[in-house]
Amino acid sequence: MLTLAWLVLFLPLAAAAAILAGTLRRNFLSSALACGAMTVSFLFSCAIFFQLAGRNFEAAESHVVLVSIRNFELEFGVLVDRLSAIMLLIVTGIGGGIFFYSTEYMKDDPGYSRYFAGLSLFAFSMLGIVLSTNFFQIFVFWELVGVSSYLLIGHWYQKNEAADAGKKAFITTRIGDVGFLIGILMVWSLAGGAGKETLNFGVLESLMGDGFSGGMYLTLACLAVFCGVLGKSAQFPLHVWLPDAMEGPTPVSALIHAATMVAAGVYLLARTFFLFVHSSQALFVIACTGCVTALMAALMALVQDDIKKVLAYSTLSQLGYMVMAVGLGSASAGMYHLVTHAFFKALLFLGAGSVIHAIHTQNIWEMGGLLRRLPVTGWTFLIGFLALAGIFPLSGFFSKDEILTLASMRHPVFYLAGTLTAFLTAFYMGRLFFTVFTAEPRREHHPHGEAAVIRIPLLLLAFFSAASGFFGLGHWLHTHHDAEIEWNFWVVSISLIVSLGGIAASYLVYNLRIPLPESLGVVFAPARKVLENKFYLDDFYDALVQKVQQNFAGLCDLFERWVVVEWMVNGTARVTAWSGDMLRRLQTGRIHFYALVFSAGITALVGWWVLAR
Amino acid sequence: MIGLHHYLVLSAILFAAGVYGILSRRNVLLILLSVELMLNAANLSFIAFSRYLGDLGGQVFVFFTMVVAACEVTVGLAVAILLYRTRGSLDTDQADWLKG
Amino acid sequence: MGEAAAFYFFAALSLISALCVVNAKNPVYAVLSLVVTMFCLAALFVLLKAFFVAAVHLLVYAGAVLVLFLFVVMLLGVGAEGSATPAAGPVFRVFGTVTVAALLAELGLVLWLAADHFRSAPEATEGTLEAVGRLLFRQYLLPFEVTSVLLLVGIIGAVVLARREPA
Amino acid sequence: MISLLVLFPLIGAAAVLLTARDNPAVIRRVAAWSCGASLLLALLLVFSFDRFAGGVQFEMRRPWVESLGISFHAGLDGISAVMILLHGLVSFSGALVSYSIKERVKEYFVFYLLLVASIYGVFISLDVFFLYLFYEMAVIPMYPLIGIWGSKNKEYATMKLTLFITAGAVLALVGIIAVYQMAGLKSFDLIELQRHFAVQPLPQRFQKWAFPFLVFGFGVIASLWPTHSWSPIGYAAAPSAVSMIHAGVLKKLGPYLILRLALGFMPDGARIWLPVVAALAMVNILYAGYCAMVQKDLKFIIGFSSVSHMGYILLGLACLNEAGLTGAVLLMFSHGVMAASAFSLIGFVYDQTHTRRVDELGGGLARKVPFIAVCFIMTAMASLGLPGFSNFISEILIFFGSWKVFPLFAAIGIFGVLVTSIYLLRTVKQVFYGPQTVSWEGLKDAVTVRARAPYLILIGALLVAGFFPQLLVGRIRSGVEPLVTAVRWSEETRLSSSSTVWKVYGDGGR
Repeated sequence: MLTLAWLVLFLPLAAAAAILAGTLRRNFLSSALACGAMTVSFLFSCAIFFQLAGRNFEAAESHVVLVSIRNFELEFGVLVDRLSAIMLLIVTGIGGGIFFYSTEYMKDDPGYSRYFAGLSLFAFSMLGIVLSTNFFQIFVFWELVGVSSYLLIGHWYQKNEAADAGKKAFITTRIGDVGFLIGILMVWSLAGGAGKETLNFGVLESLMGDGFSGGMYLTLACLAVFCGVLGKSAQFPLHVWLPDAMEGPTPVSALIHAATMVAAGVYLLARTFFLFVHSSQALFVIACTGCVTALMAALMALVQDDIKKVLAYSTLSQLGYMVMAVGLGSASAGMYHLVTHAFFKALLFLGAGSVIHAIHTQNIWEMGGLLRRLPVTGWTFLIGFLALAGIFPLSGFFSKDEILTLASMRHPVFYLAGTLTAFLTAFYMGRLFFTVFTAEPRREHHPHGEAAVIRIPLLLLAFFSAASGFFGLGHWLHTHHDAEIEWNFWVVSISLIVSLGGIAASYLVYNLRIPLPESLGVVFAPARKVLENKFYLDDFYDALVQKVQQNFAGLCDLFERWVVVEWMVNGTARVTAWSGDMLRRLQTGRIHFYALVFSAGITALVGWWVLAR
Repeated sequence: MIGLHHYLVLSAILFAAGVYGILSRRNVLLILLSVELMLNAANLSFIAFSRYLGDLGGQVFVFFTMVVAACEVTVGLAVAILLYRTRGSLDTDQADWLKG
Repeated sequence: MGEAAAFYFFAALSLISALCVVNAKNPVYAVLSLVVTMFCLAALFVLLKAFFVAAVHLLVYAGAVLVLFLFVVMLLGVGAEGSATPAAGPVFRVFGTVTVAALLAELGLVLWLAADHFRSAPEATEGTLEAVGRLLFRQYLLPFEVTSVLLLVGIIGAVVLARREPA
Repeated sequence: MISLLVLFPLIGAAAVLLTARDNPAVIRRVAAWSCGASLLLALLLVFSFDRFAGGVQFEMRRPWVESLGISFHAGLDGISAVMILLHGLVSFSGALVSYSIKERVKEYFVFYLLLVASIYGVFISLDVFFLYLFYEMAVIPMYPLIGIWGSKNKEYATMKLTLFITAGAVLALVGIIAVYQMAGLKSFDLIELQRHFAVQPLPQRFQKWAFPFLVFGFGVIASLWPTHSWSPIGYAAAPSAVSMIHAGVLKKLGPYLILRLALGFMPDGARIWLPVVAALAMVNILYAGYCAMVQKDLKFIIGFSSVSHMGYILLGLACLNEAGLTGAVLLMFSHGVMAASAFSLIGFVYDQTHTRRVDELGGGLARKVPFIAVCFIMTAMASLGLPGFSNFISEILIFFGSWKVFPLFAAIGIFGVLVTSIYLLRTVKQVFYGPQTVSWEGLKDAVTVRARAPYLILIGALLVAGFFPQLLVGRIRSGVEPLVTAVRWSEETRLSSSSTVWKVYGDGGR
């Protein structure tokens, strides 16, 4: 089983290396390599899952020592347990689907092989995160998913926007990683204090068993680790990169920026939940962050015109849900939502991709009535939409209500924010769906049909989006660290009603196009402006970069030019030249002067010598 | 009997006279003459010590000094001629090519 | 007694002529005064029983070096020389005098301090040709030979320096 | 056998001297072969180095001036083994890159080979006298190499560089002679001296004043702030291969000699002074990083970047524990290879476009020169500490090492990685991405094996060392451990940490 896990991990890397080394010019071979590796990985993942099930889901790990220095070791290994097994299936399953989908979506792209190399590299990195046995390894892959995301977002590097978006994504997530690495170091110190300098999850968990108290230091460590999540899972205030990342090809958005990479933060939280449970303050901060992100992103999604941007903000919002769930004390609830969300958000993105592929525009106002032209896309998109809105009996209903129930048990503010977000979600998704698929088109389109490799992944994902709520995943993922969630009829019914209300409202406004009173637009104009400007966060960051960072850099440069070089270095040179110039005057060229100085010197020396005796 | 220090005092005075000559004259030839004077003052001490210490090595040294002095004079005079040729005078103050 | 008288005579004469050397206005006088000094020194060498050195001294200095000086003085023109070589400036004079005085004082002090060491009676060494020759050709053979190289270099140097450029 | 490392390039230099001037092809080939021979030998030595035995291996000794105790004593320990590998890789690639030199090819390669030989000499010498001799010998060819074959502002740059390095060397020489006298062994032999100091350490007061001579003297070569200003401009003016050798290897002589001489001889002094060095290293990291952010010239960017990275190396040295020192040595290797690769790539572009200015290059070059673009991006990724390249492992080790000693500095260092990624990614974007605004008709990608070899060798080395770090780490560790033992001994027996010059030890280690 562990051998299989190693293979699952390294097959995509081998594919990426093979593409880079040999088949850059042979498109078909490249995609075959990548898809083949992914398929085999998926099959192995299934095998792992069943073997693990046969062993009653007992965790197993193996690792090699990458670096060892005295009592300090950096390990690299694979860890297979419930959490990683389910994530393996998600990553290789959804990932595999998206790989196949890409063969059609990207078929005329000049960077076809490069694209598949990037996807394979991404798959490798993501699987690495999933299978990590320790903090060091997870950090390694954390960085690698960052770079593969950078490469894939910037796939169309000749577009300035794409290149900038890739850069922004990479740097923003790296800001979080600064904190993450510091957090890892702090955890390492904590472990040292608790008896063993290790970063291994299993060992750490046993070291920090019940009754462990790390005090303030632990809280800080947890928050620092959480910084990594902030970046990678695009939580407020580091969420700004995710909408921009939609510059990448749509399958990439589906795979990385919806289903897997952005969920890695939640996975990390679940994986290291044993740390967080010891610090209620850290959990509180996490819950607040998630809550703010969820609400804020849902609001921003209301005013987007780009089909992918709507989905991007929706992703942000759902990630906020997951993080909030973890912060409220149940990593399993967060993971549950992660799994269902992975299905339906990948579905939605691929659907969006199919639309874009068909009509070559991303602006929803240029679309309309596509349900008839693209039936498979349309109907599966509807399933994804309803699942996301949390309509019974689709998967989103179960996972979202688990989170809302949990919130209602904790604090009404979280619950209210969660419910409001649910309403907004239903509303903006309704707006998207109705505008694109059912409303009267504002422009005529002649979409070409849906290819089989596009249809099949959509159908599969639609099936799982619809059905994955019935597998009892929430219960299955539950560990003793997680808070118990008691099913609450009122919470469930209220959320259902709210969602249906949202859909209904959007139906009225966007499908039937009921004219709204003018005054409404006037009243909401300022709010709309704020939302369209993304709460001015991007402007704030731009100012931070342009004004603060660039000016500071300019200051350093000035200091270098004028103080270090001109003043210190050239100054020294000038002093040398000046003193040489002064000493030069001693060289009168007149032999008498020399003779006098010479004999006076001799006299003085002899005198000193005589008198010294 | 004349003591060693008589010779040494004489040698010292001659030497000082030579130094004075170098410092007070500007004519290259006279400076060279003063140098000769100093060299011979040193020679006198050598001989005196050689006599009073009973070591003939001192006299050998004087011999070498003379060789050196002879060389110095030939080269020095050649330089003086050269100086006169280029500057038209033997005045050392005129010869300040090496002024920094 | 005779020895003492001879010493004082020659010492006094050499001092006077030395002062003439450094003070003479005319270079010719200076050279001639130096000849006198050299003779006196040779005489003192004889008093010190350094016969060989005294002889060489006379030959080299009085016979060769100073004649050479005279040649050069004559060659470069004496008359112009006498007036065209004023003594150095007053500052140099003052400092020079002070330096020389200090030097002299120091030397005197050294001699005075070390006076005890000079009380020993003179040994009976005579700088005869044979004695010095033995030393030169045995113990100091190599340095002696090297001096010939030095002289050669001096000659060549003088020729090179004083040669008129063809152009 | 080990002295062959030095001899191959010297023989090469002699052969080049004997080759006719009008036959540059032969000259280039001779130079490349002799560097290649040294590289092969270095590889052989490194891989036959027994990392479990540790200590000094492949030793040889020829007495030279016995009255002063000078002998030609050569050998490799774990640290220098890795360093000769670095030098082998960089010098061979440098020789290949130098194929683009067109003027005075013969003189160029003679100087180049002399430079290569003397740097090998530094790394294999176990005699302080020869160490210093080779070290100064390396400076000499540098001067004409930059002054004659350099580009913009070369006279100023070469003067500045040579003077700075010489000044540092003189400062260090004072320290070396002081140690020599103080030891009273009448021996310059490194091993003997170290053995002696292990039994009878230098007095603390002596260490306290002599240590800064060595550490700041060699610190100049390591471009320790504020003596770094020779470095960016020097690299900018130098021809590619010289920038490669200089940024890649020569600069690493600073930390190498600090490790060898300063730490090896004076553990007490190290404990007293290294916190100061660590603080200056912080300035290096951040200050140079920010300076790099506003540079327009590619070589200046990489130049400041290398100043910034030297900060990490010095931080690692200052930790005085296994993780920190091992990380520092590994980073010396990794950054050396990475810097060489960056400079060679910039040189490639410059040779054809005659500009290195980011704004004049105009962007979009990835389409024009895909191979070079990929190499440059990989190099940038290595530089900003991406896992998979050995730079990452070394930086991680340094952070782990320094976290115990200077938690604040470690945090600043981690932040510095972010700064690095900002300016490097910005550079990549501005040069290689985006639409092409200047057409650069003459710009051709590297297609032949010979043209691609240097980049592939360097990046390949980084990847191999990054995937199998224990290959190098194990060797480095065997060299680092004796130093740490000496420091630990000093810690336990001689001086409580309260008497350090600068108390910065926090309780981050808990």
